Amino acid sequence: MTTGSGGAAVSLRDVSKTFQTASGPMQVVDSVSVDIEAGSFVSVIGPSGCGKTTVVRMVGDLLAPSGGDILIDGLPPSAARAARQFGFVFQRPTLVEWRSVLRNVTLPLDVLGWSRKDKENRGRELLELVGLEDFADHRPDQISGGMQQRVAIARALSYDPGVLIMDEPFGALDLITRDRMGFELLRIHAEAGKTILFVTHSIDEAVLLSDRVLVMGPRPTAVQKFEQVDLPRPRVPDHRDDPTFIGLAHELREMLEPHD
Amino acid sequence: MTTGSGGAAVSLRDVSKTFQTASGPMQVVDSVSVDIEAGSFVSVIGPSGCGKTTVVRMVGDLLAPSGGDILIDGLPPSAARAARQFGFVFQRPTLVEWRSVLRNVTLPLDVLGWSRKDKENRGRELLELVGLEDFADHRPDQISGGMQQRVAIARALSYDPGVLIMDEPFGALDLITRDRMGFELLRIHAEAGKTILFVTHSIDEAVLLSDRVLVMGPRPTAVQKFEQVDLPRPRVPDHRDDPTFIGLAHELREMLEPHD
Amino acid sequence: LGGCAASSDEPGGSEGEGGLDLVTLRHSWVPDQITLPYAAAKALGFYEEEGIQLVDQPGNGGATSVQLVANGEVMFGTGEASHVISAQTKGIELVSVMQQYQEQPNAVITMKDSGIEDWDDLRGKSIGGAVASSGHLATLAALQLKGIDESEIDFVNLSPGAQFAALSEGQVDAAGTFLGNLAALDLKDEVNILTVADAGYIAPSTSLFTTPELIEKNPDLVERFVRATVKGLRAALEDPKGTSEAMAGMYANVNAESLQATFEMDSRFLVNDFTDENGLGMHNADAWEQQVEMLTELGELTGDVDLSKAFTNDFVEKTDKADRSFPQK
Amino acid sequence: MTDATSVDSPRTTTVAVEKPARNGLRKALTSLPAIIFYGALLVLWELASQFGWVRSFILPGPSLIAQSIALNWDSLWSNTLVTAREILIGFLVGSLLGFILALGIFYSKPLRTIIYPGVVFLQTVPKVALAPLFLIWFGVGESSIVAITALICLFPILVNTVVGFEGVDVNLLELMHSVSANGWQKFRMIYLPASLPEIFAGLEVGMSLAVVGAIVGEFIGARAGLGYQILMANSRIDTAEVFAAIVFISAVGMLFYFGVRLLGRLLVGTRANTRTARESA
Amino acid sequence: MTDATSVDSPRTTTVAVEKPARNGLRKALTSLPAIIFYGALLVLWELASQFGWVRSFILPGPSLIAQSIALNWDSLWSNTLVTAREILIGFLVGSLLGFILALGIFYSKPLRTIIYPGVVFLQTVPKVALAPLFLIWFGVGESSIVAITALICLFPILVNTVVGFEGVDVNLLELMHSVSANGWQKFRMIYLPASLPEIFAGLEVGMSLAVVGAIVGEFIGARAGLGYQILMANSRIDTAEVFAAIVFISAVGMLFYFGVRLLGRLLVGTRANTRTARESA
Ligand SMILES: Nc1ncnc2c1ncn2[C@@H]1O[C@H](COP(=O)(O)OP(=O)(O)OP(=O)(O)O)[C@@H](O)[C@H]1O
Ligand SMILES: Nc1ncnc2c1ncn2[C@@H]1O[C@H](COP(=O)(O)OP(=O)(O)OP(=O)(O)O)[C@@H](O)[C@H]1O
Ligand SMILES: Cc1ncc(C[n+]2csc(CCO)c2C)c(N)n1
Ligand SMILES: [Mg+2]
Ligand SMILES: [Mg+2]
Repeated sequence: MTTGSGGAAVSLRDVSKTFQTASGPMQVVDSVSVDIEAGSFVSVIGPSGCGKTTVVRMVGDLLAPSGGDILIDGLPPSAARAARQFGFVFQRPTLVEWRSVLRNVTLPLDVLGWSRKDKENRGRELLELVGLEDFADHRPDQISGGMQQRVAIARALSYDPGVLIMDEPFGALDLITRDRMGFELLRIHAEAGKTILFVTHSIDEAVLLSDRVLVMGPRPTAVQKFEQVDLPRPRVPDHRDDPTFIGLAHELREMLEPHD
Repeated sequence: MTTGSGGAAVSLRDVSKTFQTASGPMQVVDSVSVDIEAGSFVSVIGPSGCGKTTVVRMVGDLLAPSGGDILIDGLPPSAARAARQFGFVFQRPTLVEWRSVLRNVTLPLDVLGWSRKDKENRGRELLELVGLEDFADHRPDQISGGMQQRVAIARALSYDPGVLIMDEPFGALDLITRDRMGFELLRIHAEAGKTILFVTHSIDEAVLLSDRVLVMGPRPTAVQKFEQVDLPRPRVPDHRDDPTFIGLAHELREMLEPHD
Repeated sequence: LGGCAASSDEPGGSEGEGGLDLVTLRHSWVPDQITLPYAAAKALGFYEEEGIQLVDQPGNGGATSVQLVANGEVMFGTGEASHVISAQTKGIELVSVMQQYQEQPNAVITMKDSGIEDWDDLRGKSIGGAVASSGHLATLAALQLKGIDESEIDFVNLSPGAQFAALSEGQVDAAGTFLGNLAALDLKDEVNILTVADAGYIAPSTSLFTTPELIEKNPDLVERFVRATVKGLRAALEDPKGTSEAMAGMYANVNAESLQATFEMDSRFLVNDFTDENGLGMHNADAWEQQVEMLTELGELTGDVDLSKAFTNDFVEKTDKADRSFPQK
Repeated sequence: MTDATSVDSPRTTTVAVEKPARNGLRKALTSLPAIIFYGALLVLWELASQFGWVRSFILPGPSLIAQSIALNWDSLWSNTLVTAREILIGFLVGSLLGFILALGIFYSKPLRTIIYPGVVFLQTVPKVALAPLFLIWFGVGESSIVAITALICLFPILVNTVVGFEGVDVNLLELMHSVSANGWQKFRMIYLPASLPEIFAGLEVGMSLAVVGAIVGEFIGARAGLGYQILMANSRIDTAEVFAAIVFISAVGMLFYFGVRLLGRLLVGTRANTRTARESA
Repeated sequence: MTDATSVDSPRTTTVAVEKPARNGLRKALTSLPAIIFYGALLVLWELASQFGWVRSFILPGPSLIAQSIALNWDSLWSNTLVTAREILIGFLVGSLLGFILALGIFYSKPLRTIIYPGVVFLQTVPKVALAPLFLIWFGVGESSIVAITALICLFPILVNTVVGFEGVDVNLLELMHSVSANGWQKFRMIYLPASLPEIFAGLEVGMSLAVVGAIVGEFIGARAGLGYQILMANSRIDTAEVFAAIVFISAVGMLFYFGVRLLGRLLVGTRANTRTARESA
């Protein structure tokens, strides 16, 4: 495991969020405090609609917290975003329909003003990474939903940010691709020492990939547990048969399905 | 297991599909022949982008096959659709943004001309089924992605069709909800004797829920295997520990990941 | 088509209220000094005396009046004599039955400080005016009479509202306008006025016209209508103030004072040596001939003109001499 | 703490929290620049008039116009009623026609090739040149004016309705298809509500054109109305009255325009929120 | 076998397979009804004229108009060039201005409250009444006409651009926000391309209005042009020439209108496909 500086890459302190709805204020995030070590891979799990997305959106500067502080590498989200310290993968692919697959991947590089040649190279490299090299010139509407999400992931990786915030990025993928992408992500994580904040609804996936699993409670959500995954790196599919894996996965399942 | 008439509720005979793309014709579906017994629960699995969606869209009369015949309860898809013999759940929620959650669920009933009272009752009943009774008056944009997909499922159930075609309906759900919804679906399947054609990318889910699993090959896709699941009904989560389950899941995993 | 239905109405056959004959009339413009004689006749009961009920409508130019009268939409129309002449060369038979304006009430005006004081000074200058109006033709005619060629002037089509603004702001050197339009202008004292009449161009302007069919079918009605109108014209000349006030009560947005002012300004074109001799409303054959000559010279006419069919004095002549005599002041 | 509005400055992504503070003071502050701007313009204009920079028969100052309004109040008011009715009827007829033609264009390709050229033709033809035809076909008076008004405001509604319909999310249509909704149900439940933003954009433009249409119609031949009054005042070179009438026309135009806008906001409003809703929700 | 086009009759969901067959014969068959319709109309019109159902000084038949066109070819042609140039320049100026104002409205609330009333006012004010001001500000001649043209066609482009911008998918904006794109990049990469359908709807309407604007402008003050020619012909009661000029105006109008349309189709075309793309793909 290639760890970063060791300090907290992402730190939340008493973060809360209340939405003003037609039927009055609705608190979605209670008071979340958590430190995510630089270079670590942290998964976020929790019941549907509990507020996982809300939390990572606040980290990603897409939503202002109602209270509390967020720091990414010591910077508030907006500054961190401006410094391009993180990449965000949305729950939906969110592709630009009038751009080809390749040019969707290189959209952030357009923003960064890369040269045509560099963009092309980087784009093709990333498409290969996500197994879409043959679809570079397709339009988003011509590829399947799973392929679209892979494009979105390639896009988030394009400018090589130190922190990756991913909101259920593999939700639309089939299991095999999902596994492949998961280990691909681990490789990127290890090689480039990235910090990854990864929302998922798969307990197996969370355990298999992460250094720590952040378990969120029901709405208004708070940190229920911040479990350490004591599996060695590099991870392999066979870790699924490891007693540590089975034990932790079972524990987490119990935690989320208390009545079962 | 409550089986229907015993004949084929859905039957595909040499069904193929070729898309005309900018870079020439692309065959996506090779020659698919399969009979789905009335009242049975059939899962469709296969690699990402292989053509699963394309197949079920042809069954659902959303796409015309390039060749071959499809029959649903003896009727071609268009006639079956007109007779409202099937309900379709899309890969994306596809909610009507200007309608409340409740009125999204009852949209098909509007089409069928149900009375206001009946719609209201049926709608609330279904929202309860999918655990969204408290969100009846919310707008689609006020609920999470997972909740949106649950609304879409409730909607497909609204007019109680004999056949349910579901294209990765649980893709956006968290695991717990997903499990709950899966067993809910089984209950509906058993009680109402529905035929269910269910695309998923979870092998576990496919095995746990289905009578048979249709394994599709890579693009251009064809039927690779049509496995029988020899687990008793009613299914329970503990079936995951059944050797039959483990064996079949393993077999399927091998089939989809041949190099592993 | 509406046109067929409307023209199938037998001209002169309609009955108005109380057994009066209905007469429909399209004016050449919105209610103004041209309308005053009709309003006066109405107000003073001249039409009623003749057994006529007049239903009139405002217009948007003599050309439309010509088209609507010729198509049988209305029985009478007012417009320029030149319209009647032009129409004839297009195969549209119309007959002027009363001459309202004996002379073209047009002028070219210049700013006093421009130093343009005579027609000759206009050479090489620009004139703004409604080029599609009779006034433009009158200006051209006057220039011609003064020996100035059309090509020596830069004509700019300017709508009436725009002319004075363009003139006062120096966008054009001169403006060609209806003299009456000057009446209310506070620029009056700052301008030189060159009337086309003073340049020697005496040509008929606004006429009352109808179709030969109506004349043939119901000459009596035409006679009565003309008589009442001529009497109205005389009444307006006699009492501009009273009739203007009466007219202001009949139409929306008519201002009695300015109406009176413009009418009085235009009076010199309604009453001249010819009317002193022949009476109001009479057609001046010489003037019509001069107009045809000039229009031909200017290339405005594409065919031959038979003036004997273009106007008739038959009806005006049936009006008592006393009713149509109004001496120049 | 980050400011959520930075996501997209003109349309805040999560305005919800700030809403209560907004409605009162903020709104007033928002329109302050406009008030200052137009106020300054008015003052400048008055000065220009007072110092004779612009001659009053070309552009009378606000005070002269105000005087003229006071003087001509009755006729301005009665003419306003006439013109307002023409605008309203013409607009209603024109929008309805434009909408119906749009349906024809959208639902039938052959009709599309028939309607488009015809409408483009009618749109570009100068109505004043067609005056005799209008007068013959529609008669003298309000019906001709209404016809011209309708004709002139029909086109933007037509075009925008077609664009709106063509932009409807195909997923929703597939949904409706899969529940075997008939054409009317698709229209009523999807096409129409989904196209409201575009349709209302068309109605807004159409309404502004209807005002022009009614005035042009009155130029062709009318006994009353603000266009008529402009002609009358013009013939007297009473520029102050011309501008008084213009003030009234503009007031009517703005009233109707912002009425249409308001109606649109009321009907589409909830959607506007949706559009600015967060991604995952 | 089901017909995929049944999903949504006017816009086939999966036309891909049928495409090759479509372009040739089908397209011709599509415009056949229009050709028949307008052909029949022309014949009827000619008959109406020949049999005197409509008098030729009200509405001359096609053959008379054709004759007049032949006779006046030179002046019609040179006036067409004048008017076409006015339309084009006015349209370009107006669209640009409308677009820029739309940006002002979109990006600044205070500006919105300033711009909207001003533009609505200018849109509804009868240009004829403002002619003197135009002449003073823009001079006698083409620049005034261009100004009127620009003013008249600016509004639909403004409104539609705002509606297009406001309708941009908020997800895409969040994406751009998350990669810290600046305003210009968001504009260039998202807002502008995403709003093209609405903007082009505005441009289509604007172009049709630009034609009207140029003619109205020429009515107010001009030395040449088709509007000028209409006035002149009208004063001579040469209805055939009036209609000859109308034919030329309409030809110019249609040419420009369908030019804008074509450009729009070229730029938005790929998107139109996307919009009709299948749900899950
Ligand atoms: N803009 C908003 N206005 C009002 N309520 C909102 C808004 N955004 C989210 N919510 C509410 O906040 C709650 C949490 O939503 P969120 O999307 O964070 O859940 P989640 O844990 O990501 O769910 P899922 O697993 O289904 O993606 C939901 O109940 C949702 O209805
Ligand atoms: N309209 C279309 N035009 C061209 N190609 C298409 C079209 N629709 C689908 N395809 C192609 O067909 C293939 C199969 O797509 P499909 O959506 O059926 O796959 P899938 O098995 O459902 O994938 P996933 O598991 O990711 O949902 C893809 O390669 C896609 O690019
Ligand atoms: C633009 C314009 N056209 C017509 C008139 C009405 N008008 C008043 S005097 C006169 C001449 C009489 O023969 C005419 C036609 C006008 N005032 N301005
Ligand atoms: Mg979420
Ligand atoms: Mg799929």
